[in-house]
Amino acid sequence: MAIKLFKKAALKKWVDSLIAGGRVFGVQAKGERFAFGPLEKAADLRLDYDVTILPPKKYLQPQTEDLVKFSKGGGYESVIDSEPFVLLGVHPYDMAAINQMDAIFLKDGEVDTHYKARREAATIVACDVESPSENVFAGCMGTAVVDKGYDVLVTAVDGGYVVETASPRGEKLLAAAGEVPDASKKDMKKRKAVQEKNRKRLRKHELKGEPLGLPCLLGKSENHPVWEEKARLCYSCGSCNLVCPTCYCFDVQDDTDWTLESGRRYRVWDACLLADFAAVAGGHNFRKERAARFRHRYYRKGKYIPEKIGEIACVGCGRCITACTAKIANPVEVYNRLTEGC
Amino acid sequence: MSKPRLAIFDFACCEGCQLQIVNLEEEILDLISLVDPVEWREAISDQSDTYDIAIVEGSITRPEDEERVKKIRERSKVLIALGACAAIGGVNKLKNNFDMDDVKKCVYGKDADLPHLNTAMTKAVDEVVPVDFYVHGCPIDRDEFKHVVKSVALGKKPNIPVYPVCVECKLRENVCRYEFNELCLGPITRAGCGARCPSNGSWCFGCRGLAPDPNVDAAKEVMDKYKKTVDDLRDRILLFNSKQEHADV
Amino acid sequence: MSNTVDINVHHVTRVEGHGNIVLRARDGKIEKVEWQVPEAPRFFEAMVRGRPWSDIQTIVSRICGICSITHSFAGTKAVEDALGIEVSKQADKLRHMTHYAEYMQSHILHVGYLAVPDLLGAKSVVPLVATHGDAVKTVIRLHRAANEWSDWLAGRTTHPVTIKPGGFSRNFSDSEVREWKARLEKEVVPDLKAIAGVVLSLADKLPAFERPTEYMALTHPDYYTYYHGKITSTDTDEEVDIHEFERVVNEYVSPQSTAKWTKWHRDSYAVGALARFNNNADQLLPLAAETAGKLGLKKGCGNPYMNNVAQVVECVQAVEHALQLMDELLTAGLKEETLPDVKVRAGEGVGCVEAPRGILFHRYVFDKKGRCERANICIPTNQNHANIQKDFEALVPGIIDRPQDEIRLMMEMLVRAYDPCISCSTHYLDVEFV
Amino acid sequence: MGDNGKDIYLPAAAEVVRVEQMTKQEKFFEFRLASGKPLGHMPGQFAEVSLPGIGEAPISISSSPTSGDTFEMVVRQVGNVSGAMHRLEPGDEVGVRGPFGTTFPVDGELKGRDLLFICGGIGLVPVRSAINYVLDKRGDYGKVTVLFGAKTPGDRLFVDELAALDGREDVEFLETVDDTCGEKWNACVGVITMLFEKIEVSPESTTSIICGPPVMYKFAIMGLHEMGFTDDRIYVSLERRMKCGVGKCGHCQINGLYTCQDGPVFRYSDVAEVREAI
Ligand SMILES: Cc1cc2nc3c(=O)[nH]c(=O)nc-3n(C[C@H](O)[C@H](O)[C@@H](O)COP(=O)(O)OP(=O)(O)OC[C@H]3O[C@@H](n4cnc5c(N)ncnc54)[C@H](O)[C@@H]3O)c2cc1C
Ligand code: SF4
Ligand code: SF4
Ligand code: SF4
Repeated sequence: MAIKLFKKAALKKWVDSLIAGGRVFGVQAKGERFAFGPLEKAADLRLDYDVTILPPKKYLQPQTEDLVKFSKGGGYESVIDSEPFVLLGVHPYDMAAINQMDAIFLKDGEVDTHYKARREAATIVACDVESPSENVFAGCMGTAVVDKGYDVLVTAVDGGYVVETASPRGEKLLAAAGEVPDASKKDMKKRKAVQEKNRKRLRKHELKGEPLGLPCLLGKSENHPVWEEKARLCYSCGSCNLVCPTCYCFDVQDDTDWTLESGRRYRVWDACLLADFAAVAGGHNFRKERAARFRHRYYRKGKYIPEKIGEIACVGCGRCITACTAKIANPVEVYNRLTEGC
Repeated sequence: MSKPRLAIFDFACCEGCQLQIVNLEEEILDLISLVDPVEWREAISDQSDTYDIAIVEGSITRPEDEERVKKIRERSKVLIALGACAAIGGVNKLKNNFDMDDVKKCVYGKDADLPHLNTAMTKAVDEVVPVDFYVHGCPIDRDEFKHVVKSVALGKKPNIPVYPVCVECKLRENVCRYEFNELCLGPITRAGCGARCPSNGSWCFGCRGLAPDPNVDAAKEVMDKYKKTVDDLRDRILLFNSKQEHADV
Repeated sequence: MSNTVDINVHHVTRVEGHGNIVLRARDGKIEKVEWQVPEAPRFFEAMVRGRPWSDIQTIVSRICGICSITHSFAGTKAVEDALGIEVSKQADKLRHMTHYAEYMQSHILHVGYLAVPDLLGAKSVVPLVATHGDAVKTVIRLHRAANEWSDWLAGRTTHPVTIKPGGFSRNFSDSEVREWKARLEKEVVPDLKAIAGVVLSLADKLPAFERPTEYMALTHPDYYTYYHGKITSTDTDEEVDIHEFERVVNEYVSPQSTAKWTKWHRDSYAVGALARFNNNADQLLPLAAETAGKLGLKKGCGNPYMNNVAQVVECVQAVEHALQLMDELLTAGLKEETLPDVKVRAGEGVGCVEAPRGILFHRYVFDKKGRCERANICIPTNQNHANIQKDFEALVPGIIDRPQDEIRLMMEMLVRAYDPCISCSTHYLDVEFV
Repeated sequence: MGDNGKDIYLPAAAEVVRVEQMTKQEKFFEFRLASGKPLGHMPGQFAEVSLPGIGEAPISISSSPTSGDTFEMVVRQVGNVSGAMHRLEPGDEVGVRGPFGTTFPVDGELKGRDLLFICGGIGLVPVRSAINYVLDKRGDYGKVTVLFGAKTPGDRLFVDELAALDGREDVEFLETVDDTCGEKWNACVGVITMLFEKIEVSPESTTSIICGPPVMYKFAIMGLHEMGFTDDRIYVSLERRMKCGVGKCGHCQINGLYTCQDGPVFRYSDVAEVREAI
């Protein structure tokens, strides 16, 4: 696979040609913050962003996504979106999260056809972090740098961007750039240095102990006072879930047109912190207490999903820390409390 | 199956919620294809009428209106409270923070005692009669209204969020208003509006009412973190949620 | 003459909330003719007391569902006046544009869903779907455009969220403005012309009733205003500063009404589209002036039924001016603006704007913490009540010989011509659902 | 499992063959897939039943796979889907996804063992599939004991089948109601655990299967422990909120376990220590 060195202007030209060629979503400024959105011109792309408000998973499992449609006499029909698109500027921790989504939706049990279609329609251009966000701790979670899942990896280095293709799809994407010089040994060294530096500096919070120790730690912490202490201030607003790149729970609803006979069944992001997430008929709620829901989230990240797919389901993006208005959702704080004991 | 008979009534309000029904534009014809509107304003004199669905807009602010809404309840199978005034009393409840005589004097001065200017404590509809379904908001959200009407016609319980506005705010990928040093009621307000205000650069002032079991105690403690006071919080809650359960901060 | 009439319209349909018409005549002698307003009073002036300046817009917007943008502006301008808050030129232009969205929405609702069916002898817009399908579609398209226009700038169709003391809570981009400009030019202007054509074809059906009337409106040296300016009337050359509005409205409580009544130079005065037109017609932009000419609307008109025609003219004016403002904004390029820091202080302020149905005044007094101590709100519909009564008194003797149903219809049409804050009570709703 | 290109959220059409009112709240349904094929389930499994515009709900399959090409369900009217199902008539169509979930190991370790079925109320519905399966292959199992508890006599499901069970020589059948509500009632009155004293089972050779309302499990299991049952000789069938039925939506999680995939049938020893399970 090719490794090239793009000058700023060449990168811009390449991105503009991608935009001319199809659907491109890229990171752009949203006030003082950043968000992935449809990219209209390369000048709007901000590869120097710190973190996006929502993770790029919204293009693989959108906030609301039609699953099937139904009509009178026509029964049910699948709705599959497989229109190709390019996702520009996915940070390593988000890429790691997408890799986990792949494990859940494509490898664990039955394949989710809807996720699969979008995933296969996606060409992912990852990029190494230029500006660490205020709450990132990917360095602690082993996700400051990523080595798989993407089609192209872009790293800003002194003097340009090292651009590496990692799949035939990535090769094809790069072909649109025309003639670009190969990266030199020196450029490669610079890239390595950026990645090494990122492993060290994406640590705005310091996790005590190894991430892989979490399942065991959690195994003995069910009755730890931290759950009650923190959850006392929990709004049950689900913000921590909704901004999380590894959260994927959903609700399913039906909607009809005015005939009441035709319509769609869609899924919408759900959040296990919300009060009725585990409520069933007869009024019973299996996680009625705020603390139970709060605890569930950390167990899911640190124990339940790891037991399923072998990876800690927290990639250290720090979004939940920022999103939590009550300022209680910092996973590092919670896990460190457990490490310290009661 | 014959079409359900629909009647719409208004009480003290700005009628902005009914206007949202007009604002369905062409879809009004669809609405009529689903339900059979038999009464829109109270002008119809036939008091023996019964309705399958009664939609009530506005707060109850006078004793005679209490009687009227009771009659409506008796004559309807399903009663829907339309909009904040009907559902929670809305902005009209601000009045309840004052003495009624003082309220009248303030507006009408020496004429305050004229009988037709009489007023009483504002009540939401469910403080007078039982309500089956609510369309929240000031004004209502057209899509939610459609959903409720269709659900009732389908014989299913509408899916009205019980979670707070923050959920939809996150789905819209807004920057949280607290990051702008604003006091937003999103964390304790019932969602369903698509986080309309934060999405337009403003704080949520709670027009959809408090979410069920809102963590108001947390809100009080959290104010500190944003250099706001419990008084500020109370002020904002009072605006649309005066005299609601959980609103006594 | 021996006609005995007993009309008691309890809660006239197709008008705002609750209004009653009472007419009793024995042998052609009128015993009682009354316009009554028994609307449940809502006491906004009492409710805003103690609220911080930043809540005023949110509260007073709820006075009226159909002119919530106007109330928001009157309230916000009063707050700005009291606390000395500046609004940028850009925001001022955007506010005008926002205001025009409401004008369109309100006037189209009134003209399209109410007046046109009346003039066609149809009970509502529904039968017109079959007979005048294109016109109905045009009305709906205009109404939708107006609502979406308001959604865009105000954050929703009713009860704006973006309007804040000092400007807007969000920024708008060149491309948004460009998009809307194109839509107004391509879709809205042609539709308005089509509606003007429909109204023209029906104009001779309007009753030919004239009564010399004082018309009050806001006026501005530079443009046909709905937003800035001073108070004037057709009875005077004086231009009164808005801070002295109490001097011209002279409110009083009528035993017929829960709403307060008003008078200036005469026993009553009228506000609204026709009032604005009669005061400011010379300032109409070309297309609006042309429309007025075509529709036979001339300055000095004293026929209240012509208010509908003036509304059509004003829609054209609103869109024309919006287009002008959009050009100006695009030429300068839209800038990112943040709301100014407000230095809270004690103060008193007045806000005055033209609502679709007439001039509107808000006055507030704030204490040093910026909390409202006192408020006075004078809404246009109230200012028209006395005039409706006077119109009745002039109209009825001339028609008292006619059949009761016809008298009743003409009285109802007169009330509706004033568009008394009609929101949900138009023909469209009413008859469609009977 | 794996990828067969099939949309896991796409329901297949099934026709309502028979509807019967069972109790005030519960109706019985017999369905046949439009494809004519059997559903292919085993006792204990469930399917997601769909009604367009209303939604989907997980419902246990109550019939034994040995009973032909149709399948049976019993639905309690509690909400949207169940409410709309109660309005169904023969010939109407529903959507079905499944079967999903684990099964009572009737073809596995239950073979050759004595069986003790403990069913509370609507808990009889999934267990009925296993009971009928066992009775159809009666020779493969040892002693069969069925305990059934209902709130009142009027809440009893499958009244005829219960009578048939009662009449069988090769099944010990006992039942109770919490309250007779003034109705004629000759059997026991009291909670289901009262029946434990009246039966003779040997804990070593017996496996117990429990299904009932959430409160029942704790007491039934306590009773079984007193009788000498070990946790690995107890099977429970659990219910949770469920949106997809295929282990994606996250709703049915009981700590790390997914009710839809790891359950609904669990060996009790696998969930005894799981905080949120019972
Ligand atoms: C594996 C399994 C097997 C099952 N087998 C059967 C069976 O054989 N027969 C049977 O009748 N049922 C069975 N159920 C239960 C059935 O699935 C539920 O009762 C339910 O899903 C019915 O759906 P519904 O649409 O009718 O109810 P819904 O409309 O979803 O509501 C059901 C009840 O739950 C309440 N509810 C819904 N949402 C919430 C919320 N957000 N917060 C609080 N309360 C809420 C409602 O108020 C209502 O009372 C089974 C469940 C599982 C998991
Ligand atoms: S974001 Fe914070 S307050 Fe909201 S649910 Fe999560 S932990 Fe609770
Ligand atoms: S802006 Fe308000 S609604 Fe949105 S996340 Fe912040 S607190 Fe919640
Ligand atoms: S954000 Fe809050 S105030 Fe705004 S519409 Fe929604 S509930 Fe109402």
